[in-house]
Amino acid sequence: MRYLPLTDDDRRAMLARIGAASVDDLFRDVPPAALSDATPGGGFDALPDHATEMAVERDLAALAARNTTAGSVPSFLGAGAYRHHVPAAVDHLIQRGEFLTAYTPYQPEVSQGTLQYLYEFQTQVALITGMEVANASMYDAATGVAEAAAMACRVTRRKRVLLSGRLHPHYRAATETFLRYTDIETEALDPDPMAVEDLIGRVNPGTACVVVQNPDFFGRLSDLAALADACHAEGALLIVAVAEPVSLGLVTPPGAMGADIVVAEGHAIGSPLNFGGPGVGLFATRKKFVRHMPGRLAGETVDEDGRRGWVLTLSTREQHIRREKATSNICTNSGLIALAWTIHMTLLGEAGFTKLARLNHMKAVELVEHLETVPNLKVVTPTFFNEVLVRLPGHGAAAIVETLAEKGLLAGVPLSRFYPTYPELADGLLVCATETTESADMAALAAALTEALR
Amino acid sequence: MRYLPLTDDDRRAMLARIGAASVDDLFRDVPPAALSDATPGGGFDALPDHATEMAVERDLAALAARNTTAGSVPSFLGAGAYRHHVPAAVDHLIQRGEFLTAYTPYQPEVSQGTLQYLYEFQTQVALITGMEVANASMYDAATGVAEAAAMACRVTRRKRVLLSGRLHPHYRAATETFLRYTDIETEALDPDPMAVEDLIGRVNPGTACVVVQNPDFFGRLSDLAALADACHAEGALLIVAVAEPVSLGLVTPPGAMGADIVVAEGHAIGSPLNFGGPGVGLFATRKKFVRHMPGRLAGETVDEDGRRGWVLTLSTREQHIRREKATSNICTNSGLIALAWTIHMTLLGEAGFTKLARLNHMKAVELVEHLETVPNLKVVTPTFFNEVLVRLPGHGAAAIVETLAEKGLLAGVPLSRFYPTYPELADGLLVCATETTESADMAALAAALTEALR
Amino acid sequence: IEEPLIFEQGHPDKCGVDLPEPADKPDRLGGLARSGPIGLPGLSEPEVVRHYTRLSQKNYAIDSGFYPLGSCTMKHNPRLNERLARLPGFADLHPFQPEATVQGALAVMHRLSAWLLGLTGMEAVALSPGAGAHGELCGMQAIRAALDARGDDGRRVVLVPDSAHGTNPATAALCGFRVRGIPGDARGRVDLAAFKAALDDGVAGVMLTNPNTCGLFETDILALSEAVHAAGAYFYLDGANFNAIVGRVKIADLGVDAMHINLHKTFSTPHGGGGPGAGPTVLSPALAPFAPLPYVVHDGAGYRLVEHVEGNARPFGRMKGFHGQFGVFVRALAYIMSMGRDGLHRASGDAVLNANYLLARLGEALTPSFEGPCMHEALFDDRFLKGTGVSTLDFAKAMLDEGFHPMTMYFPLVVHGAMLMEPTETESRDSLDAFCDAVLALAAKAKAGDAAFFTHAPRHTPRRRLDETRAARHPVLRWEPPAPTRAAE
Amino acid sequence: IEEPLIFEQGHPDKCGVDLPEPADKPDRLGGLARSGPIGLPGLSEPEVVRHYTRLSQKNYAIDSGFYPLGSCTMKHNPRLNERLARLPGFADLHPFQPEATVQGALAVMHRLSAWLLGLTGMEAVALSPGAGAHGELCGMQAIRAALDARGDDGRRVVLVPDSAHGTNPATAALCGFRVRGIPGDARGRVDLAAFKAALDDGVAGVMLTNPNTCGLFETDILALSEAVHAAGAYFYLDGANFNAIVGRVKIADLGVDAMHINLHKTFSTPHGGGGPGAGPTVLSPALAPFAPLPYVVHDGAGYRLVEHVEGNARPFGRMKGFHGQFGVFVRALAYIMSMGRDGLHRASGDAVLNANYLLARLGEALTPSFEGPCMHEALFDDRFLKGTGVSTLDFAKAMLDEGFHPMTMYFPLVVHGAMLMEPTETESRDSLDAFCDAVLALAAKAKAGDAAFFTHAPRHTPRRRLDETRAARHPVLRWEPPAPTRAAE
Repeated sequence: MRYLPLTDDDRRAMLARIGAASVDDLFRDVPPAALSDATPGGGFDALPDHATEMAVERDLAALAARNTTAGSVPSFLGAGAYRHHVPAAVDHLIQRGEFLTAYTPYQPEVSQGTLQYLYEFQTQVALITGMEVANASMYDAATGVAEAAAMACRVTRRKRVLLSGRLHPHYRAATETFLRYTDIETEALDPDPMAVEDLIGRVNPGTACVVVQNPDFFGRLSDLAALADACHAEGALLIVAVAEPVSLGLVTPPGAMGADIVVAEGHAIGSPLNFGGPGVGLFATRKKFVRHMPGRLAGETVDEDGRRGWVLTLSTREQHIRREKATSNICTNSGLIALAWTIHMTLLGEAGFTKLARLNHMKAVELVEHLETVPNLKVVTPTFFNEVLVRLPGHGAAAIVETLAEKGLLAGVPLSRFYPTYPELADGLLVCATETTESADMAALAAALTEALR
Repeated sequence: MRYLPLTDDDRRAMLARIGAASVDDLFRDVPPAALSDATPGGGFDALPDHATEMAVERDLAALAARNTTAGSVPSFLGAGAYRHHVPAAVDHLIQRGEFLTAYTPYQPEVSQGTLQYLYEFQTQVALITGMEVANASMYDAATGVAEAAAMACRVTRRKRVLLSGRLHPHYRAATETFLRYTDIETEALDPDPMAVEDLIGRVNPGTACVVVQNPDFFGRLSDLAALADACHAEGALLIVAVAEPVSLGLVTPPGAMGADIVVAEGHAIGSPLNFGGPGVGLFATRKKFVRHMPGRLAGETVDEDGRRGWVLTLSTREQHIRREKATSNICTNSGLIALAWTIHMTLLGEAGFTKLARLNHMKAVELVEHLETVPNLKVVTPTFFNEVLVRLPGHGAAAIVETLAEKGLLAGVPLSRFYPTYPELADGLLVCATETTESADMAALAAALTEALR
Repeated sequence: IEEPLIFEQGHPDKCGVDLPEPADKPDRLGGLARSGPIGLPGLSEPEVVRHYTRLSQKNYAIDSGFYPLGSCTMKHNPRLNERLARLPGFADLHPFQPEATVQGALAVMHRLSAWLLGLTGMEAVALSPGAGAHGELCGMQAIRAALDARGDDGRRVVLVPDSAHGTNPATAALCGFRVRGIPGDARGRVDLAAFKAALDDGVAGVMLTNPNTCGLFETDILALSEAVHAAGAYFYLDGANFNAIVGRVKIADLGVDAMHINLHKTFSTPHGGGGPGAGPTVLSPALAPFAPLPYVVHDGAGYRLVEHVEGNARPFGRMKGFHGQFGVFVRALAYIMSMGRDGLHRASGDAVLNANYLLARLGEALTPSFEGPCMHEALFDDRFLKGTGVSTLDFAKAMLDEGFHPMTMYFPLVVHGAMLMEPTETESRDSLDAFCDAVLALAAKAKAGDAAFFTHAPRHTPRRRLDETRAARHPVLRWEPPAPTRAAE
Repeated sequence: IEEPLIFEQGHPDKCGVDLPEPADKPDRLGGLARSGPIGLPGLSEPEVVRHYTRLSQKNYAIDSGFYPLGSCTMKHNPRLNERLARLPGFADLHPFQPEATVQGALAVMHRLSAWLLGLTGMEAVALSPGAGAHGELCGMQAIRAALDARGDDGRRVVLVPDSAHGTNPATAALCGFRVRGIPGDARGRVDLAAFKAALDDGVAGVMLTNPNTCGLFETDILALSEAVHAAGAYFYLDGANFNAIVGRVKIADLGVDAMHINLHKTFSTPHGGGGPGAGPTVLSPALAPFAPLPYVVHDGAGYRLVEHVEGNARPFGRMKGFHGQFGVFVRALAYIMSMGRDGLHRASGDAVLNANYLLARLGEALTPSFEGPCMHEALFDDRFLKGTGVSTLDFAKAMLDEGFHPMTMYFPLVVHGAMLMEPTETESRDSLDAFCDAVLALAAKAKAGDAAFFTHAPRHTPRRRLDETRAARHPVLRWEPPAPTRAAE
C-alpha cells in the first residue's frame, strides 16, 4: 500500500516497544459491539479493496470523459460562475508542496509564506472593492453573504435583514438557511427582472441591513448610492454582493457607492470552474467594523529581532477562543483558492485587471449585437457588465438549452433552474461572454437560437 | 509583454546610467549591414508578433488534438519506446522550480539537491545493470551506444567496432554517424531476425568492442556470457544496450553476463513517451574504466565543516577542462529526465521494480497466447521479455498497421519502417505489451489481425 | 532573504498577462464606469513566479517534514488526487450545464456519497458543507429541523464537553441553542453520571468528539448515546478524529444521528494553508429527510442533481452556492478508491500505532495526561516542565529549530499546558524516531535548566517569535502606500 | 537539516507503487531470469515525496533568485510551456505511430523549423541534436560531409579562438579535425590579421562564437566570414550567445554556414539541473543537403517524417534515437509564439541593456576587462582584487551568502580571474540593483582587507565549501552498503 510507510517488521518492533500484543489490542477501549471490522461477515464487506494508481486513474478518467467540458464547445454560461483564462503560472505555484500541504498558519515563524500572501490578498480585495479592510476569505460568496447579514445584525444590534429579489438565488437561499434558526428575520423580495425594485421604501429603523447584488443576478448594473444613503439615514448597513469579480476592474466599486460590507465570489479569478467549487468568498468592510467581522485575518507585526512579519490576529473574535460567543464558527476557509486568486491578480496588476474587465464588457456588447439579430428574442438587461438576460417569448428556455446542448452549444442558464415555481420566468435565459468567447461562437449562438426559435 | 519586467521608465533610467542614447545605440558594434531589424522593410517582417497565453494555448492545443494518443486506443508499440504508467508524484516533483529551473550544479554549495539525486541515480543504474559505476546520464541510448563504442576504442587503443545486426537500427545509425569522421571503423551485421548471429567468430585482436542488445531489437533474450568470454579472450570489450530498462527487473543483468559497458534507454521509466524524446541514456561500466567514461559524474566528499556532500567530479575528462582531448563533447545531458527516472525507481523500489518487470513479462506471454490464435501469423521470437516479432506471410506489415490504425488500434511497429531496403523483412511486425495493456486490448488485436490477414 | 510585498516591488506599467485589445464600442455601463486608478501593483510573470516561490520557501508543510499537529490529521496528500482533479473533464465544468453533459461529475458525487455511507453505516449524506465547521452547522441545523418537524420547541440546550473544539459551541449558538458544558472524568472521558444528570427535556442534543480531543475512545459511548436518545435528544458526533477509527467502527453503530467528515483530514485532501476543505455530513434515518439541497440521485435515466424540494424530502435549506466543493470530492474519492476497505482499515491501525509509539517513547520524559492506549493522538501536559521556567509554548518553539512542526498546544483545555500530538499513519518509524530523539533531547535540556535556550527559540526560522499583542492592539490588516515625502517643499 | 540517501532510509519491503498481481504462467525467459536481490531500496510514496522535496530545497534556481551565470542564459521559464508539453496529445505519442496519427506533432516540428529559419535566414535546420554540443557536432559533421562531397580531403584544420567554449575544440576533434588556436586582440575580439594569416588551404572551417565569450560583438565578423569563404573553408558559429541578437541579426547575413541554437537558452526551455536541452542546427545552402535524418516535410497530403535518404538530399547520417527532443520543441515553440517577432527583438534589447547596466554600475568598483558597450554579458577580471588576498572563487562564494548565484568564473580563459555575468532580459531593474548593491558592498569589504570573510565563505548555504580534490583523488561515485558490523562474533 503505497501511502503507508510502516513495514510488518516496523509494526512488530513498535508494538513491542509499546507493550501491546497487536494493533487490534490498541483498540481495546472500543466496545466490541462497535467494532464492525471484527464482526464475522464483516461490517464493510460490500466495499472494494485498495486499487492501484493505474486503475484509479483509468476509472476516474473514464468518468471525466463522460462530461462535456465547457471549453470544448461554445459556452455562454454564467449565473455566478464565469469561465476565464487562468495563466499556467497560477496552478504551478499553488501546487508547490509548501503551500499545498501546509496547515492554517498557527506557527507564524514557519508560515510567513502563507501569512504574507494572505496580507497581500486582503489588500487586493480591499482595493478592488473600494473598502478599507478585508478578511482572509470565506468558503464562497453565498456563505459570505450569509455571514455578512449576521455581522450587520451584530453591528447594528438589529434583527431584520432585507434581501433584494435580484440577489443570486443561491446567495439568498444560503443566507435564509444560515439565519433560519437564529433570532434574525429575513425578508426577501420576489425575483422580477422587468421591474425596478423599491428597496429604499422598505428600509426602516428596524432594518439591520439591505443585501443587493451588482451587477445583479439578471445582469443589470445599478447605481447604489441613493440606496446606501437611505440605509445610512435609517442606521442600516448596505451589503453588496459581487458575483463576477472581474467587473470590479471596470465598474464603480461598491465601496465608492457607499457599501458597508462587500462580499464577492473570487472563483472566477485564478481557478477553473470546477463544477462550481471550491470557490473563495471575498469579504471586505469598513475598518470600524473589523472586530465584528467573521473569518481569519493576517496582520503585520515585528519579530523578536524587530523584523517585519505577519501573524493571524484579532482571533479573540474567533471560535477557538471565544467559543459560543464567536463572530462565526468558520475555521478552515479557502486559503489555497485565495492564493490562486492573489497570484492571478498579481499577474494582471492594474493594467491587466482593468483591460481584462474592459475586454469582457466589450465581448458582452458584441454578444448583445449578435443576439439582437435573433427574431423572437428580447435582450432585457439595459446596463450590464458581461452578462444579460434574454427572453424567448413563447418558449421554455430550459428546453431550448437542452436542444442546443445536443448540438454542441452551451447556450446559457435558464432562469427556471432557479425559479421553478415562477412560470412567468420560464422564458428567461442568462447569457454571458468573457474574454474566452470568440466572435464565431457568438455567431453560432445567434444562428442556433434563430433556428430553435423559428 | 508578460515575460519582460523592464518598464519604459526603467529603460530610460538605465540608459541614462549607462550613458547611451537608446537600446539600439548599445548595438553599435554590429555592422549596420547585419542589423536586419533596422532594414527598411525589415528582415523579420514575415514573422508574427507576440501572442497572448490564451491564443498560444488554443493554437497548440488544437495541434495536440490532431494526434491520436497512445493511451486512447489499444496500443502495442515498442521498438525502443515503451509506454508505462508513471505515478503522478514523479511529474509533480520534477516540476518543482528548484529542480526544473536550476543549471548544471557547478556551485555545489547551493546544488546539493541535484547532486544528491544524481548520486542516487548513478547507484540505482549501477545496481540494475549489475555494473560497478554509472555516470549522470547521456542524451539517450542511441548516443550512449555511440559514446560507448568510442570509449571502448580509448580503453583498448583499438579502432574496430563490431555492431550486431540485432541492435536497434537507430542505435546503429547514431553510432555509425558519430564515428563516421573519426579514425574508427565500424562493421555492422545485417539484420536477420531468423538466424543466430556468429559474433564470436568475428572477434579478433583488432576488435575494440562488440555491441549487442538484450533483449535484442527483435525481442529475443540471449545469454551473452560466451560472447563476453570471447571478447575478453581477444582483449575486446563487450557493450550491451538495453532498450527496455524494465526488463532489468526480471532478466539477468548484462553485468552478470560479463558486459564491460552497459547502455540503456531510461525513457520508459519516469517519463511519458513524448513522441520519443527527450530520453535519458543510462551509462554504466567497470570502475577501472571510469576515467575513460564520457559524461558528468557526481561524487561524494566532505565540506569545510566535515559534513558529507556531493560535487561533480573527475571533470578533467571533460571538454571544459580538457578541450580537444576530452572523452566527449557532452555538456548539458538529461538531468531532469534522470531525476524522473530516479524518483520512479525509488517509488518502485526492489519489490515494485521486480514486480513491474514480472507483470510486463506475463502480459507479453498472454499477448503471445492471443497472437498464436491468429491464422496466417507466426510469432518468431523464442525467448522474450515484453516484445516479440511476428511475421505476416504474404502481407506488408506497414499496410496492415495503417489499416488497423484507421480502426483505432495501434497494432505494432512494422520492420519496414527501419529496413526499407530489406524486402524480406516487410512482413515483420514488432508487438509489445506492458502493464498498461489490458486483456481486452489483446483480444481486440487478435481479432483485428485475424480479419486483416484473411 | 527578505521578500518585499508585491506592492513594494510592482509598478502599474508592468503586466504579467498579455490580453487581446478590447473592441472600441460604446459601453453599456450606464455611467457606472470606475474612475481613477485602483492602486494595484503590476509585476511581470518572472517576478510573480519568483515572489511566490520565495514566499513558499518560508513555509513548513507536510511535504517538507513531520507535522504532528493534534486534531488536524496532517497526512500525506497523494499527487494522483491533484492530477485527477485537474482533468479537464472535471475542472472545466460549469455548475449549471445541463445534466446530460455532466453525468460523469454527478457520478463522482454519487460514488463518494456511497463510500461515505458505506464507511459510516449512515442513511444519508449532505455533501455540500464547505469545511468541518460548516458540516457541524449542517448536522445541528438538521437536528433543529427535526425538532421543529415534530413540533418540539422546548429543547434549546446542547451539551458540549469541556474538552470540545471551539467550533462546537460556536455552531450550536448559530442554531439558536444554548450550550451547557459537561465535565470530563479522571480518565479523560465524559463523566457518564454528570452527563446523564445534565440530560433533561430541554436538551436538544449533544455534540461529542470521539475519539475525543484527549486522544481517547469514549468507552461509555454506547451508554451515552442510549441516554441521549432515551431523553428525546439527538447525538451529533464531531468527526474531526474519524481517522482513528475509519474502516473499523461504523458510526451508525454508536447511535450517532449526525457526523461531519473532514475530507481534508481523514480523506487526505490537502489543507492548502487553510482550505479549501469539505465537510460532508452523514445523517441517521431520523435526520435524513432534512438533508440540505442539493443532492444527487440515480434513476434509470442516469444521475440527477436535485436542487429543489421534491418527493418526501424536507430539506432544511441550502448551505452553499453551487454544489459543494466538487474539486475536493474528486480528490477524496481518488484517495478512498486507492486505499479501499483494507487500506483504510490498515491506515487507522497504523495511525493509532504511531500515536501509541509516541506515547511510549516520549512518555519516558514527558508527562502523559492519561493512561493509554491512546487512539490516533497522544496527549501530554506540562508537568514535566514544572520548575524549569520553560512553558509549553517555549518548548514548541524550540522544536521548530530542530526542523519539526510542533504539536497542538494548549488544547484541549482540560489539561494544563496541553501538547497534543497526531502523527498519522503516513509517517515512517524513522521519522517518528527522529522526532522522539529530538523531543527527548529538548526535554533533557529543559530539565537541565537551560531556560533561556527555550524562551528565545526559535532562532533558525524565517522569523523569530512575532509580537502578537502588537498585531492585535494596533491592527495593520492591509498595505497602505507610504505617506508621500515632502521633498517638493 | 540532513537528508539521508534513499539507500539509508529505504527498506526492501516498502513500496511506493501498487501494481496488479502478475499472472502465473510459465515464463518465456529461456532460463535468463535474474537471481538474487538487486539491492534497491524501497520507500512509500510519502517518504519519496518528502525526500525529493527536501532535496529540492537545497538547490538554487532561477525561480528562487538571480542567476547571472555567464554564457548560460538563465532566463525565466514560462509555465505555459510546461503545461502545453504535458498535453496528452503531445506527451502520450509513441514515436513510431503511423504518420496519419501524429500530424499535429509533425506540425509542431515543422512550425518550429520555420521559426528558426525565419529568425536566422538560413536554408535548413536539423532539429535532432540533443543539446548545444550535439548541435556543434551536427554542424561540424555537415562541414566534413560537404568537404567529402567535393572530394576535398586536404582540409583537416579548424580554427578556434582561444576564448572559445571547451565544447568547440572537443567537437572539432570528434570530426577528425585538428584545432588551431587564434588569439584575441586587445579589444577582446579575434585578431583579424592573425586570423587571415592562419587561413590556409588546410583549413576546413572556423568555429566562432558571436557575440563572443567576452560578451562583445565581433566587429570584423563580415570580413572574417568573407575571408573564410575566400579560403574555401566553412564558417561555424557557436550559437550559445544568440540571445543577444535574436530578432535583430540574421545569422545568414553574417556569412554563417552552420549554427546550433540552444533551445534551453535563447528559447527558454528549462535547464533542468543539467538538461534535457536541444540543439537544433541551422545550415546554409552549401551545407543544407547534408542535414542529418530525420526531418519533417509538408506536401499536399500533410506532414511527412523523412527517416531515410530520399530525393537529392545527402544526409550525413542520424545523430539520435527517434526524432529529437520533441518535448523541448513544444516548449520552445510555445515560447517563440508567445514572444513573437516584436517580443524577441525587445528581449535581446533588454538583455543587452541589463548587461550594460551591470557593466556601468559594477564598473565603479570592479575591473571591466574591455571597453563597452557589451552585448548580453558583462565581463570583469580580478584586477580589482589585487593585493586583497581574495580570489575570484572566494568572491563568488561570498555572493552565495548574499542570496545570489555567482557569475561564471575563470571563463573565458583569455582574461585573468574572469567573472562573466549574464543577467538576461527577464530580470527587473530592482533585481539588478539589489545584486549590484551586494556586489559593490562585497568589493568594498574585500578592499578593506577582510580576506578571511571571503576565504571561508559561504557560511549560510546547505553546505560550505566542498573538498573537490578529495572527490577526484578518491572517487566515491555510488553508495555501497556499509560493511557488516561484526557484532555476531
